[in-house]
Amino acid sequence: MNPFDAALFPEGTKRCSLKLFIAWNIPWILLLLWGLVGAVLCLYKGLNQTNMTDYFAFALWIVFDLAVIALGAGAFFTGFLTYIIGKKELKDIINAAVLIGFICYSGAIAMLGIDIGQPLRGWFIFWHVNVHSMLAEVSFCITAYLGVLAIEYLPIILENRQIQRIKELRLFGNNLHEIMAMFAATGTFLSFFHQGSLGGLFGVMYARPFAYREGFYVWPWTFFLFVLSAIAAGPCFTILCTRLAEFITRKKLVPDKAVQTLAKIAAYLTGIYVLLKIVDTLVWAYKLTPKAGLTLMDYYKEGPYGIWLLIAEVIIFGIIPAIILLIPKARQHPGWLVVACLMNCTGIVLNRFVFTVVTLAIPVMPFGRFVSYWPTWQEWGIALALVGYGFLLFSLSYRYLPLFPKERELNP
Amino acid sequence: MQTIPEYLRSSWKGWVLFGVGFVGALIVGWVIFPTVLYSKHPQPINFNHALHMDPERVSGIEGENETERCLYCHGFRADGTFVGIPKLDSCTECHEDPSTPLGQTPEEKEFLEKYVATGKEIPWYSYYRQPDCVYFSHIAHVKMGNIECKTCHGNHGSLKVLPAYQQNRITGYSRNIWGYRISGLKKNTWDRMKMDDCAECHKKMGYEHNNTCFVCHK
Amino acid sequence: MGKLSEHKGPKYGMVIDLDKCTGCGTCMVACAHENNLSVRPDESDIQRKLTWMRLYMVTNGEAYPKTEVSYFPRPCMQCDHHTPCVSVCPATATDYDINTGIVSQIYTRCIGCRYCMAACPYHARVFNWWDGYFPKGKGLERYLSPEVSVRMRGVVEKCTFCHHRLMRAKTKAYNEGRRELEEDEYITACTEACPANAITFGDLNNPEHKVSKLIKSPYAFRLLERLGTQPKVYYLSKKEWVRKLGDNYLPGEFKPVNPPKA
Amino acid sequence: MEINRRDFIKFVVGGVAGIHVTPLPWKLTDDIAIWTQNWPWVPVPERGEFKEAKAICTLCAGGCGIRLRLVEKRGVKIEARDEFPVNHGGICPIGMGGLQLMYDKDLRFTSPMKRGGPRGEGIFVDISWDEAFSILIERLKELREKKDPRLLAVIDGLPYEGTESLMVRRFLQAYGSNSYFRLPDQDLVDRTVNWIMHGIKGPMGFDLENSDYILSFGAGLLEGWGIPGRVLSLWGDWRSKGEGPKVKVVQIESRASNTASKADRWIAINPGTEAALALGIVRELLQRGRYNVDFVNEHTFGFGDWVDQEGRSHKGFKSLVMEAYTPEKVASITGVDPKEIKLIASELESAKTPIALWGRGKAELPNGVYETMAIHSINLVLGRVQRPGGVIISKEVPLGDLGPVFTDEKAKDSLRQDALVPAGITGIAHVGDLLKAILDSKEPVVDTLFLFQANPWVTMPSSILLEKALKKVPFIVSFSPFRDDTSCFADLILPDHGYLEKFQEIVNPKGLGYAAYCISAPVLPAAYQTKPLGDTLIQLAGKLGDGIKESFPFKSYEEALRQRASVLFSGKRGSIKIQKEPPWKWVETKDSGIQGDDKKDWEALLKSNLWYLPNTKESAYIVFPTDSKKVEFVSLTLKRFKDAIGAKSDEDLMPHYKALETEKAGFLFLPYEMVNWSSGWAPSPPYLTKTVFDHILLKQDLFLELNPRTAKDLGVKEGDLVEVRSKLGALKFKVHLSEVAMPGVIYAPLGFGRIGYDEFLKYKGVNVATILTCQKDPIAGTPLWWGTKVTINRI
Repeated sequence: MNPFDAALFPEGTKRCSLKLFIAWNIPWILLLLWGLVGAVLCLYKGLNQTNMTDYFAFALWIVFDLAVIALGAGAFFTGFLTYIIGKKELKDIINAAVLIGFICYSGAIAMLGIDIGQPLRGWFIFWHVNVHSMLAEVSFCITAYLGVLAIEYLPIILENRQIQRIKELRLFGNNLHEIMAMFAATGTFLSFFHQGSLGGLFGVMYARPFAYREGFYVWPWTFFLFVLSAIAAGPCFTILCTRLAEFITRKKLVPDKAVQTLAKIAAYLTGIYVLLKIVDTLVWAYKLTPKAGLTLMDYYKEGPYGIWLLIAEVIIFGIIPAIILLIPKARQHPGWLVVACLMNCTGIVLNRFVFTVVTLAIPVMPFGRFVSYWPTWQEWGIALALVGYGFLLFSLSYRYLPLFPKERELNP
Repeated sequence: MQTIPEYLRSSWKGWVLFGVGFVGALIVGWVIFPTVLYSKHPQPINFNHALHMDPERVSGIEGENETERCLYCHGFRADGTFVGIPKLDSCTECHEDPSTPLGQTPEEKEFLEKYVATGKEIPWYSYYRQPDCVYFSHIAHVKMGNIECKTCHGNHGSLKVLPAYQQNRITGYSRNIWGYRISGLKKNTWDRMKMDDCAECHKKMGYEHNNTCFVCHK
Repeated sequence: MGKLSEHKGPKYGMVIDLDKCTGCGTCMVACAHENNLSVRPDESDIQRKLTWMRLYMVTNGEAYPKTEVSYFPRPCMQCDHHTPCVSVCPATATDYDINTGIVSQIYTRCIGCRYCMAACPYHARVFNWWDGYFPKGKGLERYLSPEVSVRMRGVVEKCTFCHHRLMRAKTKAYNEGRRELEEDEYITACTEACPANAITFGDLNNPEHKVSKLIKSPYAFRLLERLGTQPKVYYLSKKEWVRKLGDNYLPGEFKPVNPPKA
Repeated sequence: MEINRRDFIKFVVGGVAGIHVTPLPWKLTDDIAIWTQNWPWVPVPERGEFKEAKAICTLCAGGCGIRLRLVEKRGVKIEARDEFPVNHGGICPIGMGGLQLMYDKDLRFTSPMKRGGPRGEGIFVDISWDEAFSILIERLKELREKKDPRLLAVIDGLPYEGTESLMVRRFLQAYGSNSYFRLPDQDLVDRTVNWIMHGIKGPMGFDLENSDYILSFGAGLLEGWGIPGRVLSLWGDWRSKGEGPKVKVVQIESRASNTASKADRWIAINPGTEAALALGIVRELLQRGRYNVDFVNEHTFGFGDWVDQEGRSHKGFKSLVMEAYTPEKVASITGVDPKEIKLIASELESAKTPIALWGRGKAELPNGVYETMAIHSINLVLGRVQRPGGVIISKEVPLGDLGPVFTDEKAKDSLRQDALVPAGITGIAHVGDLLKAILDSKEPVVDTLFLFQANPWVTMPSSILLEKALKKVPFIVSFSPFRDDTSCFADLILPDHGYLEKFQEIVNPKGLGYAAYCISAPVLPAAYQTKPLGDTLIQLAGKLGDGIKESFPFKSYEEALRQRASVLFSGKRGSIKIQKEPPWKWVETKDSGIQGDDKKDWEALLKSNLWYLPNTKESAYIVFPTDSKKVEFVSLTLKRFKDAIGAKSDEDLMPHYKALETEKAGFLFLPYEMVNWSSGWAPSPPYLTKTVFDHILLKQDLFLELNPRTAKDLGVKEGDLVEVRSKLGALKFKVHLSEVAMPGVIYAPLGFGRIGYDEFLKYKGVNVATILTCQKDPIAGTPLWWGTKVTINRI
């Protein structure tokens, strides 16, 4: 017999029982609650609830922000490919991509809201903006882009079977579909810039030799590397998510063609990225670093952060996944594809971690000394709440919305 | 085939209700909100600026022009700092002299009994008190810049009766900072005392370099 | 802004003689008092210690009995060129004051994103992790100076070269009908407090001022000069090992003033 | 007409649309942001008129001149006074933070109090002044009538020559007690040496302003020695490039302290062997014949061998030194290379105005008398006494006394008897003697104990005994303005005003090179229900009646001060006006500023806050009031007391080095002091916690400083928790490895581990003084504390 909420399911799809569904979501709800408690404490008592310090002004949260925003890049990039380039096969995965993007961005912004010391003044960034600040650029773009994502996500919601009953909303939804290309374009533009300025964020800190990079016009090279790495890893993350969904639902949800198209593009982009990253690293190590009176190894002489970080980031989680993806045989093999995507994403996360935490951890003054940092449970809670939120929203959307247009024909 | 969607040709009733909501909101926002936002406090006693500023009726408060007469009580200390609302003793300075009649009106009586007699300072409410983060140098504007008091304080000097002090319940600011028009719009230079008003004037007078933060913030 | 860039004003700077500095910490106390710094029951943690002037202890690394100790008092460097912190602040809460060369910090504008702290290699900026520590009835608020506003939690603060003292001096000058200030009319609290007179303060644009003369010394140097931040705080020391600690050097890069005779 | 869901939605949509064209949402957003800028719980400093007041700082016996910046009546900042000769613009971190000590309620006794909890917990309940007085009067009357007045004992930490201290002693005498105890400090040792070598009962001074070569035997010039404000600012002058004659500083110390590092040269020496090195240097000078022959011949006794009345010939200082302090021997004792000794000798020769200094650290824990004599003998052989840049031995301030003390019959009777705790030959007993007596004797030696600015808990070695002893004292009264550690054991508190709230006075600031008297009137209104100590004593005397009342005929403390000052004025010597010519210029002051009108002069004095009498060439050589009328290398004064001090040989009458007997096993444990941390009676202002490095104090852990080589032998690493045990007790530390420490010796700072005061100081680290073992100086009776051996165990 049908679950009690069957009336809400997308046309002709099967879903598990409501009980099971709720049971599945309990852990995510718990994560959310944990985060909620942390958030309330931080907002009420202030950031002394965290273990951030004057030395670690940016910490766990910023790493998470950067990571999810990078991984969320799948949304705009897939949008771009679908609507602008016109890769029709991607229509079958675009909904999922958009949803993932929406989750990542809304989560990131929520977290930023807690991260700043004076949330109620947050809007000063917009009202009293300093146009030279990369962070201002980031804030503008991600807020605007979140709006875009919301608009892109809305029609999917409106496609819910019950909502479709309401004529106005149905027609409204359809009209939105008509103009989606325009939003895709806007989204692409916005994303390009904030992905970049996230990199710029660190590249411009010219008094922090570890992060500082020269650049093109106002944009340091990290600007472009971040864009590139994001559009390389974004699709991989989208693939991972859909694969995970398929694994959990024990259904085929996305046609291989769509996945392979993404994988192929990701492959080339990752390849290019890794190449440029290597070039960048060499310039940095042999030009910028000596100029600051340092040697590459000076960066890695203190604390737990050794040269292995660089090796792990560039070689293990850079070159290797690039190669795997570039070999057609390999990326067509479901197992290898997942491994490669996983490594690719890990590489990006590692990259964002290095730029955020290691940059700050390395003392610049000759008599400065390394200090260590470990997040409090409040920080962990707020960060992990993002994961819980993601799973929850994805599960709900999958259950009640036609997230995967091809689901029906793939599972007759 | 597509016709104009039905929800666009909606019934008159819908539009009326829409209008009701719209107008209701306007009333709330423009009329009710401002009255709720500010609390009113009458000054402890009345002070007649008009009287004291009138050389015909009050001798002793010298000054060529209005500004100079203002400065007679609201003047500068030796270190150049601004006195603000004068202390009790600067009132008694003149009023101890029997030839300056005081004590006829009930208010003057109260003043004598409640404050002069006990030596207790009058707990005035300051209409023009800027928040603690603001540094304002009166001497730089009045003495060096030759700006008249009324440029910022309007006709305060010609008031017979001190108006009730209105305080923003959220920020604790005097209403004079935001100005009495809730819209924040202003006609005269003294209608508003927000940062932008200072900056605007600096710019107009060719002191744009004085719009760097530290000139007015501490 | 065209007009502004032409605006010629003083550029206030500081010279600290490290050979005179005894590491006594009076400058830190004077600074804290002058600028209404909050002090918490435990401030032993250097990472959250609220101080604008920070004293760094350094040693020459030699084994006993060749050991030598010295100190680096470190206010805000008031970087001059494309100030690292100013350019990154998203909300314009900190700016470079063209009238004085002082880098301002406006607590009521700051949103507490801490980007400026990440950008500053000197750790000159500190964050208010807590609201100021002024428990009811304890009396700690009774010595607060009205010349500096007290900070709320969640905002960044830093040394301002006691900018309010400049305003104090100007106000006095105005009262005497002057616009120009004498050299000693405006000095920072640490300068005034230093019992050994190790700190000199003045206008670097004015060749008559002591600071402009002192920075010409071959023993003068700045912290992390080669990063290009152009600090307006200079240090003096005749000790090579102390000067060498002022910046990062690759082997052989550091040039002693009087090279050891072979 | 019925309204369905859809219509309602339209209504809401209209409302939402409408509200956005009103100021409401926008103004609210703005106002909420503004609210965060003016949070009601963030204090807004009161505005008002800025004023300035001049005063002196008496947080130590320095008497630095300070300027207080006020907003109306509120003190907001302390600055040093450049024109004030004592500190010429210098000030120490403690003085700089003084205002916090005035206003921090939990640091102060805010009203009279009585104990409200177990002894030592520092729990007190407020009472009225009347109640406080009546409790005390009742007790004192009963003690005087029914028991022995001598059972009233006083521990006096007030500056020795100050009016308050005089009043305390006068009160005790009039009451009929001779149980007067002081806290041992360098000043007492200096006075002893001044007495037994120069025959002068008074403090010694050092004319550093004129010295061009400073040979410091462990004096912590940058750790708070003497008047910190003065010494620190002098240090700046000495280091000024170019201007004036170059002053050279040589520091002799076992640890690379700030002074050692910042000095021109640091000589590492085995701790406690300074006397040997000093005499080694003397020998070198004698050998070269490069000493002040005229001075030694004309003005000293016992330099060469001598013959006493009985005709027995005795060994003199010279032969003692020549035999016993050969470079090799000295080197083996001190660990200092003979070459160094020669170098110092030649530097001393070439210097115009050299001086040898003593008094380890802040000189709160004193040197031995023989040790001080030995170091001073360098000054003597160079004739550096009463000379520009040398040691000043006579700094008499011609203040009047407080008039006769009326000892009634009761008092006379009890004063005829010996003191319950006998004093040494100096006639001054120390708190250590008292504690020992309390712990050892079966008979009660004290019934009621008064504490005046005394905090032996931190200023006295072996203070672990303090707790036990104080708990045996039936009744303790503290007159301290601060909740200091020792006052935590008190039963009754009669709180003094804070220093800026009362008349302050320093007679002869610590180690100043000329006679001076600093005094200032109150500059702050009393913040709490306290009373100036002087007035408290006057009222107490008044209520006790009898001779005690008659001994205090003053209406107020101020009157007592004026009475003393009037004599100063009538003397017409010195100056109550700060002259252009600084006091250390060795010229007579032209215009004393004294008009001969007590009232006017008093006001003038309170305006300048200073009376001073410059040294002059005339005062350079004086006849010394010793038995020999000369400076005595062989102290005939000591000879008179030779049984009392157990002197057996001639050596015991002369400067000489004697090693402390210590256990063979274990590490030598030495405390060090910091200029930015109070290790005395006054608390460290909260702001000072910002200046303490995290390798000294981290959270509640104090760090033990030891050399990496020592650590290797011990097998401990940076940050390890260790237990340090002396025969008195054990303390826990964290380990900090540093090349600053001498191998084989371990160091820790004094002044931590407070049990009094408030959360800024309480229970931070441990109190090193508690476990320092000490022996008694045979002459002054002061503790010899630098021989503490300890064992270290990791935990």
